[in-house]
Formats: sequence, structure tokens, C-alpha cells
Amino acid sequence: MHISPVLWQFLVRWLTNSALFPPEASAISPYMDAFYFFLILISVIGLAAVGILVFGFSMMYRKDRNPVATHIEGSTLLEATWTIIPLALFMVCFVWGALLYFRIYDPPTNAMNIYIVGKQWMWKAEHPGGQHEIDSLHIPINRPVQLTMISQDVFHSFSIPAFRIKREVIPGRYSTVWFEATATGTYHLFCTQYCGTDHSAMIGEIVAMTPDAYQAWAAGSTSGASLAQNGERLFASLGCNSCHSGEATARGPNLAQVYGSRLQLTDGSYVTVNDAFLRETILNPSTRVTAGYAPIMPTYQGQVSEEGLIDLVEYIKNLNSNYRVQQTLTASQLSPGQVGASSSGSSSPAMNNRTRETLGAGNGRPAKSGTAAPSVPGTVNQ
Amino acid sequence: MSTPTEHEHHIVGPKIYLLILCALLVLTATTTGAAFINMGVFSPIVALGIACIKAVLVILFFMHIRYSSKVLMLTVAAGFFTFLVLITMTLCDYVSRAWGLW
Amino acid sequence: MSTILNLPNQQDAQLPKLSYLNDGYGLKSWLLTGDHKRIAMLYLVSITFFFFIGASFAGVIRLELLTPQPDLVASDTYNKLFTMHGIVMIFLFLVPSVPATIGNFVLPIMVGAKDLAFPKINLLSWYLYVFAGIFILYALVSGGVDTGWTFTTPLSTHYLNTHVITAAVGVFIAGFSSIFTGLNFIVTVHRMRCPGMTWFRLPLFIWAHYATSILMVLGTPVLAITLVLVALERTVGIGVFDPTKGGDPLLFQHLFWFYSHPAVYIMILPGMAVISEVISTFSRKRVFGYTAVAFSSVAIAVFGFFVWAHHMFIMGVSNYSALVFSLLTMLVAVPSAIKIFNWSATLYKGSITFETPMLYAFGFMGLFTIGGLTGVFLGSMGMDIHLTETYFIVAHFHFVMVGGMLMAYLSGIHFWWPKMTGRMYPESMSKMSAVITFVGFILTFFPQFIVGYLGMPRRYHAYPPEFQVLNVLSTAGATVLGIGYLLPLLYMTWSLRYGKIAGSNPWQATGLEWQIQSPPLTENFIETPIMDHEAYDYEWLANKHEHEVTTVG
Amino acid sequence: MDSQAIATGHEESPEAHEHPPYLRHHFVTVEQQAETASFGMWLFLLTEIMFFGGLFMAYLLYRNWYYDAFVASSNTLGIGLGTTNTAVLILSSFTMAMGVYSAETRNRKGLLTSLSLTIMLGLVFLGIKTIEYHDKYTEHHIPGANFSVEDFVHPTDKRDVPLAPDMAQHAQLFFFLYFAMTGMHALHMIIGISILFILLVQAWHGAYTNGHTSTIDNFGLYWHFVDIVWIFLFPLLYLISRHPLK
Repeated sequence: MHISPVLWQFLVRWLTNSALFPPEASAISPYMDAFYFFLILISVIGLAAVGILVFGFSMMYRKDRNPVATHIEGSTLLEATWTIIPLALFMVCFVWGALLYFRIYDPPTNAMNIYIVGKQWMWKAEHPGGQHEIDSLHIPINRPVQLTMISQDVFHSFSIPAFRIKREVIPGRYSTVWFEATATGTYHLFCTQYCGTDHSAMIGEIVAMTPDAYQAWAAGSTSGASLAQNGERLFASLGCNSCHSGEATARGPNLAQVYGSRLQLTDGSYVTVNDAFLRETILNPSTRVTAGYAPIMPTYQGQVSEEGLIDLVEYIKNLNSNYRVQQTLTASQLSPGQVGASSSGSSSPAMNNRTRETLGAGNGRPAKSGTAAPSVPGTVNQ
Repeated sequence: MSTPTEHEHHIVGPKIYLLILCALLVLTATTTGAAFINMGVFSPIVALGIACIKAVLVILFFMHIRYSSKVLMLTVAAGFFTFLVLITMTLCDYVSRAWGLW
Repeated sequence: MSTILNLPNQQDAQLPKLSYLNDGYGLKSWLLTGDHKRIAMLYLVSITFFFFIGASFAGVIRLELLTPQPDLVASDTYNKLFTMHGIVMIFLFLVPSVPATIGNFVLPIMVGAKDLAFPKINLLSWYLYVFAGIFILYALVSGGVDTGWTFTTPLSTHYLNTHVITAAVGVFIAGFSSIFTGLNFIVTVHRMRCPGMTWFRLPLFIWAHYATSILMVLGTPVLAITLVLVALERTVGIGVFDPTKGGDPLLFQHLFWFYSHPAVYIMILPGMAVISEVISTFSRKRVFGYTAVAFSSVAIAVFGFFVWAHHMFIMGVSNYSALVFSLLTMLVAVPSAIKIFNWSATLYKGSITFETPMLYAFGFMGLFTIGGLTGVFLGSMGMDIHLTETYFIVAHFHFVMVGGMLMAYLSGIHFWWPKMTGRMYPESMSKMSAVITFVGFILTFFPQFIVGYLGMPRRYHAYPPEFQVLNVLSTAGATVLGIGYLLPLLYMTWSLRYGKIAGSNPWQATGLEWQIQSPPLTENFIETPIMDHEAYDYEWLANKHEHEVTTVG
Repeated sequence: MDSQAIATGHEESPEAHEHPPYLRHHFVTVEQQAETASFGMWLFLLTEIMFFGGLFMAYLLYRNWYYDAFVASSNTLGIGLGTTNTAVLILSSFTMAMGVYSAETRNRKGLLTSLSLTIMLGLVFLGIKTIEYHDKYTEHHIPGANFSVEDFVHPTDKRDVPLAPDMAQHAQLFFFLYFAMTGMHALHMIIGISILFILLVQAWHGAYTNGHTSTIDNFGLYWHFVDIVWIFLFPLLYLISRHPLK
């Protein structure tokens, strides 16, 4: 039987590069696959049981072998068995599933944070060190990476099949997922929640690299200014420092080292300050007002883009002293002309190594001390 | 008809209707009055409690559930039960969002 | 008027002179009928029409997915295709299919009543169905809607300018059509049973339809108000689901899935109703554990309202509520398992024959078991993270809806065709089409499980090349499935003219509907039957023959 | 005698009893028909409960998300008008119940007066609603473009607590829900009143006082249900922590 070479070549190419099982490239993948095979086992057993019963009985009791059917009412014992056994099996699946769920959706504290902004039909990754990527994400292997994700418009869903993780990226609220890549390579990134015309074009690649390869990439592709520095410029240009100057008499609460602390609100309840709280308070300040302060902060809903909010959140997370805030404040009291010269010279050393230390392997070179005029319009509305 | 329980069609007299009318008007007055007293977390509970009493009065007497078959009572109960399931199960998501791990 | 006491045996049975079919001629007698049987026929025709429209969309989708590149249709056309496939198939085919056609026809007779409680409302339900169909077709013709059948906000409210409101109004009206069917069934089962017909003498068909009607009546209005809010938000511009104005898009998900999960039980329970009847009739035996099967239908209906958020595990619902919903989802899976095992046990010590309805029932048993068990995959939260919104989900609900419900619908149509039309369908041809459907189905949807675990997302019309082999298999299966569904349309219409005369009880079944002539009289019974035997009492049927005088009128 | 004879001739059915004209062919007795009708009506009201349930769910959620905005906006609603409206609707429920009573006691004049009273009270209710909607229009509290946030940031009434600008924005959500819920309720009132007109005309021709009262009964259930919806709407929308009267 002669197969034409064209068809033969087509079949070979076809069957060789087709996948049957996703690669196991993250720490959670083996656990997910083990649970998957356990569930398949249960299904095969269940199907086999039903199959044997049905085919066996229909062969043994077909009409010509058993012309008269005998009346059987039923037996509570049998009913009990095929209620308890499925229930028990399903409960095992429930517990196993719950453990896996809580494991995937609770990031460890030492995870390296990366911000993801989903926008109609592209993914933007924002590394704290200042690397900005579109439709791709470079991550080091063997290190927990936490993604803090938000959408600018509609529901998207950040899915990396190779890592077995997926999280809906919704507008209006951060959602997080974490993973720890274990195998280098390039993996698929999909948007799995239908988000409009080019939903199937909203794909990308996850590049898992060895830590030092990641260092080299990070150093090479930084945009020069870390997110915190963009945040600082935005913080100044939006005039946040006029209220949050950190002095005792300031109208706004002191933001230095506020991240992670337990804050008391005007209604007496306590809340831990995390990314979500910071973003929510910038957009809807009066829902949760810090104790002892008046709800006079205006809303910035619609004035700051999601990237701007990420920069601000990142800035507040890294703000340890109000020194620079007061510097920019006193500088802006002078006439605007002189501001450019004086403030850029005095970027305090504390800030630089502070940034290098918090961002880990991030921004190796000190921030460029060019003439960073205080009101850099670029970062306000990307 | 043997199966569905037949019973004579009980005619509710105007006396009962008048009684219920007064009760409802009094309850309306009380709920409006109660709104002006600041009872903190209790004021919505009181307001809704009074509303429930009024609703039960209307259902039982104006809508003759008090005098109709058990099946009808069961149906009404099923309706409100499903409504409560919608409220409580959805709020169970919204309330537990604040418990840390979002 | 002579007394036809005995059931004329097969060969020399003739079509009765008077029946509901020839009880009036002309369009008016059909379009203004109150007779539940005629309304069932009207539904049968309109449902078949919409089924083939929805199926053609599926065909084009599968053709598009032959190749990784988006080369057959443009991307927004593809989005409109899968949206219309979803809306037409769910709201215009699956929800009304068994209840409105077979249920409308057979339920009053099984209960021993002359007609449903509210014949005019039954007719109104059909007109609302057709009106909804027109709305949805108008939405299709005038440009289509590409929100997906789930109308996800804020996409459907602020980021699309297709005919969302027209489709939403269409679905709104279709919802009321199914509410009125459900309302009719509940009142008929409660109030219009014939003397002696206690609850536990009702066929299991009635129990399952009673449970379905509870879901229809209590669930559908929440979808109605949700669609009203979406339409309001699109027109007024401000609404409760808009995140930029303080609304919460997850509230839409809660309200939508509060209906849409009971909706999947609305779609599957009538299928289980048909299977209970078919398996009992063709194994000549009472269904094993009658009360267990009856109560598991009601249990599915009651638990169906508690589990909706397992569609939202990854959408940001709080972890604790996800725990609660996952636990309850596991509980709702148990009644389905009970039913499957009871049907299997019914075959024990029966005398089984393998006519077409029984073949479809076996198909249902196999495919519904796989569909149900993969539901447990998705109910366990951790696995749902990887599997949700991929082709695994598409395979899961097609196994349950097409493998389960459609097989049961075809089984029911073949089973009651002699009663509806008085004629038999061609046995060998229909057996062949059943096998074709089964094979085509497996070939279409099993590869989707595999490509689903690989992570291929739903609603993609361009996918990475390494998924192509599985998608080509699936498309090949789809063509076989297409043939499998076209065949019944052909030989059923053929049988209307040339089918053998069926006589009153071709299957020797015990239901009340098999004790009257086929096609039945308009008022079903000459005089109200008195029920004095259990539901599937084959001894009663057997000795019913001995002491009857045979005079053929 | 085997019970399931198929065509056993047409001898007169054993239980012969008076066969009133309005008894439909597929019912056996009048009681069965009446009870079936009210059962069907109650099931329809169940769908209405779930229909309004969706709205109440949205209201409950946003009330505890944006409580201050809801308090401030609720205080702009006239409580006097609201209370009179509730009283009007309860009165109309009473007159409707009297209508059902007079239909059952075959008292045509009583039926006519109660139906017309109910229509008038319904129209009074709708009138008061239009006044309230007009007030909202003049005060620019209709959500959308010209929604005056100023009223809530710097309230004229001294007793009102000034809201932060973003909370004031969320007052639009309250008014959207207010118009959605009271609008849906008003729509049900309008449908009810138009049916009432039809019933009045038929009652004028002596329809419902010949023993066949299930239509009036069913309409009474519908009307009482619409009253119950308002009974819940009134406290939720109007009575959120009112300022104590000076």
C-alpha cells in the first residue's frame, strides 16, 4: 500500500509535533497531575462498574434467554452502598482539591512580586525593577513568583497551562496567583476568559530562565527607572505629598513604612495595609478612612491609569522615610525654575541602596541622576 | 376527587379585613416612627422585621393562605426559601472576602 | 360504538378513525389549539428547526478549528458563531426539548388527566417560544451578538456594540416560555391526578418533570432580572455591574449562575425522565429502587440551587465561599450516581430487548456517566484552576448535554413516536443512526478532554499548532455526528407516510398513555381512568390481557 | 369491571352533578378548577418573588458597600410622601380584598365600588410616585450626566453629613437602584390598574358575581403581591437612619 510522499510528510510532521500531555514546569504541576490521575482512576472505576453492570446484565438477561422478568422492588442496602461510596470518593476529591486550591492561591511571603495588567488583547508585565514587557514574562526558575494582576477593561484570565495555574484578571480589584517554575524553557500564556474580538490573539510566552540568565536579562532590559521611582514622580506630580508629607500636622496619614502595618480606621476596625487596600484607598478614599483623619481626599478614579496605580503602590511599599517627600515639598515651594537643578542633585543615597536592596537583584545601576524635573508628565497616564 | 384535599371555600369576612387593615396601618406608622430613632445596628433589623410582619399578615389574611391547602403554604414557603438562599449564599461570598486571603 | 377492549396485535392494527390529529383541520385549528398534544407537535417542529440552526453553527465552528490559523472566518464572526450556537442550543433547544415536546404530550395522559391545568397558558408558552426565536434570529440576521451565551459583564455592557439587547430580550422571553411550561406541569401533577393515582404510583417520568418544573419556576426569573439590568446598563450607561462606577462585575456572575446552574439540571432531568421509562419498558421490569430514583430527582432540584459558584472558583470569590460551594457540588453529584446505579440494577433479571430507544438509553448511560464524573473533576477546586475555561469544560458539558440530554431526547422521540403519530419508525435504519451518533460523539468530544488538559482555551479560533491533531479528530467526529443527527429527521418524516401502523401498545409498556389508542383522542380517555396498580406493574399488564374479551370494532 | 377500558361506549359518567357553564372540559369539579387557578397564580407570584429578589440582592450588596452614600441619598427622599404612599397601597389592598369578598357573596354593587376604589387608590399611588420622580428630576438626582454630586459633597441641609467626593459618586448607584426598583414596581402597578379596568368593565356586565370568582381571586393575589413588594421597598429605600426631627 503506497502512501504518497506528500501525505507521508504531512502525517510525520503532524504527529511528531503534536502534544498529548502538558509539560510539568512548575512546583505545583506534579501535585495537580497526581490529583488528575486519581480523578481519572475514579472515573475509570465508575465507568467500568456501570459498563460491566449494563453489558453483563443485558447479555445475561436478554429476552430470549430470560423471557419472563422477575419483579424486584429494590434493596435499601444496595441504595446505601451506592450512595455512601460515591459520597466518600467525592469527599476525598473535595478535600484534595481544596488543599490544592489554597496552596495555589496563597502566595508565600518571600515571593518575588510582578505586576500584570490585562488590557483588551494584550498582557503587560511590570517588574518592580523597571522592566516592562508586552505579551511575555521572563521569570527565574526555583524561586516563588507572585503575580498581582488587574484588568483595565473587561474580564481576562491569566493562564499558564505548563505551570497548571490560572487566575481571572478582573477590573476593579487585584487578584493574585503564585508559582515556582522548575524547568527552563518557553511556555504558552493564554487569556482563557472571552474578552472580545481578538481574545484568541491575547497570548504570550513565559520564559523561565536560570537565575543568573534572569539577572543578565533584567539588567539588560530595564527601562532605567524602577516602578518605585516612577511612583515617586507620580506621587509628587499628583500633589499627594502636599497632604501626605509625613509631618505631624499633615492632613493625610504618614505613609512611611505603612505597608504591611495594621491600620485602625475611623469606624474602629483594623485592616492590614496590602496592595489591594492601597489601590482601593487611592480610588475610593472615603470607604476606609484612617482613624484621626477627615475624609477629604479626592478620588483619583479615572485620573490615574492602572500602571500609574501600580507605580504608586510600589512606591508606597518601598517608602521607608519621608526624607525625600519633604525634600520635594520644600523644593516645590521655591520658584519652579530653580527646582530642576536643586532637587536632582540631592537624591539621597539612602534611597538608592534602599531601592537596590528591596528589589533584590533588580536595578543594578543607581538611578540615572539626569535632570529629573519633578513633574514628568509621561508617567501620569500611560 | 380523592387525592387533592377538598375543603369548602372559606369566605373571609370584612371584619377580619378591617382588623388587618388597621394592623397594617399601625405597623406602617411604627416603622416610620422607628426610622427616626437611631438604634444603630438594630434599626435595619427592626425595619425589616416590621416589614416581614406586615407581609405575613397580608399573605395569611388578604391572600387567604390561612384558609387554603397545605400545598399552597408549602409553595409560598419554597418561594421565600429560594429567595433567602440567593441572598445568604451570595452574601456568604461577599462577607468572607474580608477574611484575609482574598 | 363497539368496545375495543383488547390491544389489537401488531399486524392487523389500523389507524383509529378519530384522533387528535384529525380532530380539526386548517391552520386555525392548529395555531389556536388548547390540546396539549397539538401544542407538543407545534413545539416538536419548532424545536427541530432551531436545533438544526444551532447545529449548523457548531459545524462551522468545527470547520474553523480544523487549522491552527484563523483562516475560515474572521475573529468577530467566529465569536458571533459560538455565541449564537450557545444561545440557540441552550435556550431554544435544550431547555424546552423534552419537557415541551414529550412532556407536554405525555404528562397529562400519564397523570390520567384530559389536559394540562392551563391549556391557554400552554399555548401562550409556545407563542412566547416562537417570539423569542424570532428575536434571537433577528439578532443573528441583523449582525449577531458576540458576548458568549454567558453575557459576561463588563464586556457585554460597555465594550461591545453588537445586538446584545435584542438577544437579551429574546432570552428573556424564552425564559417566560419555560416558566409557563413548568407552572403548568406543577399544577397538573398536584391537582389533576386521576383517582387512585397517589404520588408513588406516578411514573418516574412525572417525578423528574416535577423536579424540573420547580427549577424552571424558581430559577428563571433571576436570569430575567439579570438580563434587564444588563439591558438597563447598556442603555442608561450607569448600572450595578460597572466597576469604574463602583459596581461589582462579580455580582452579575452570582446572579447569572444562580439561574444557569439550575438550568443545567433543567436540561438534564427530563432526559433522566425518559431514560427511566425506556429502561423499565425494554427490560420488562419495574425500575430498581423506585423511591430512591424519585427522591434523587427532587434532591437534584433542591441542591441545584446551592452550588452555582463552582463556575466562579477562579473569578475572585473568596476562598471560604469556594470551599462551601465545592462541598455542596460534591453532594449534588451523588443523586446522579444513585440514578445511574439504579438504572443499571433495573436490568438485573429483566428480559431485555434492544430496540432503538434502548440503544440510545445505553448510549446515555455511558456518556452521562463520563460527563457526570468529569463534573467531579471540575467541582474539586484545585483541579478547576487548571481545567476551567479550557476545552475540558467544553467536553464536560457536551458529554452531559449532547451525550446525555440529546441521546435521551432521541430515545424519547423514538419511544413515543408510535403513540404520537400512530406509526412505527424504521427499526434497522434507526439502530444504525444510533450507532453512528454514538461513534461520532465519542470521536468529537473525547479528544477535547485531552486538548483541554493541554490547556487549549475555550472560544479560541486560533490555537498553537501542537493541538491540531486533536482538533482535526474532533472535527472529523463532528461530521459523523452531523450525519447521525440528520438521519432521524429523514426517516422520521418518512415514517409519517410509510411507517408501519403501530397500534395502541407496540412496546407492551405499562404507562397510562399506552393503554389508550395511538394517536390518542383529543380528550385522551373515554372516561377518567382509575389507577389501582403500582407504577411499572407488568403483572397487571400481563393478566390484563387474559380476562379481556377480544372484539375488534 | 376492568378499569382501563379503552372505548367503552358513552354511558353517562357515574357522578352526574350540576355542570355550570364556566367549568372547563378538563376539570372534574368547580372546586378543583378554582383551586388549580389559585395554585397557578401563586406559582406565578413565586417567579415574581425571585424576579424582585435579584434587585433586592443588588440593593443589599451596595447598601453595605457604600452605606454613607445610601444614607445621604435616602435622606433626600421625602418620607412624608413615602409613608402616605404605603398607606395608600395598603388601603388599596383592603379595597381589593373587599372586592374579592363581594364577588364571593355575589354582591355586584359592592364589587363595582371596591374595584373602582382600588383603581383610584392605585392612580393616587402612581400620582405620588410621579411627584417624587419630578422632585428627583428637579434636584438633579437622576443618575447619569447631570447628576449633581455637589448636593452630597456640600449638602444644604445642616443635618446631612457631607460626603467625600468619591462616596458622593456612589450615590448614583443608590438612585439607579431606587429608579430600577420603584420603576419595576410602578410598571407592575400600571399593568395591575389596566387589568383592573378590564375587570371593572366585565363586572359591570355582571361577570364575576355568578359564582365564578377565580379571576377576581387571582387578580387579588397579584395586587396583594404588588403591595407586599412595596411593603419591603418602603423601609429599604426610605427609612435608612433618618435624622431625628428637631
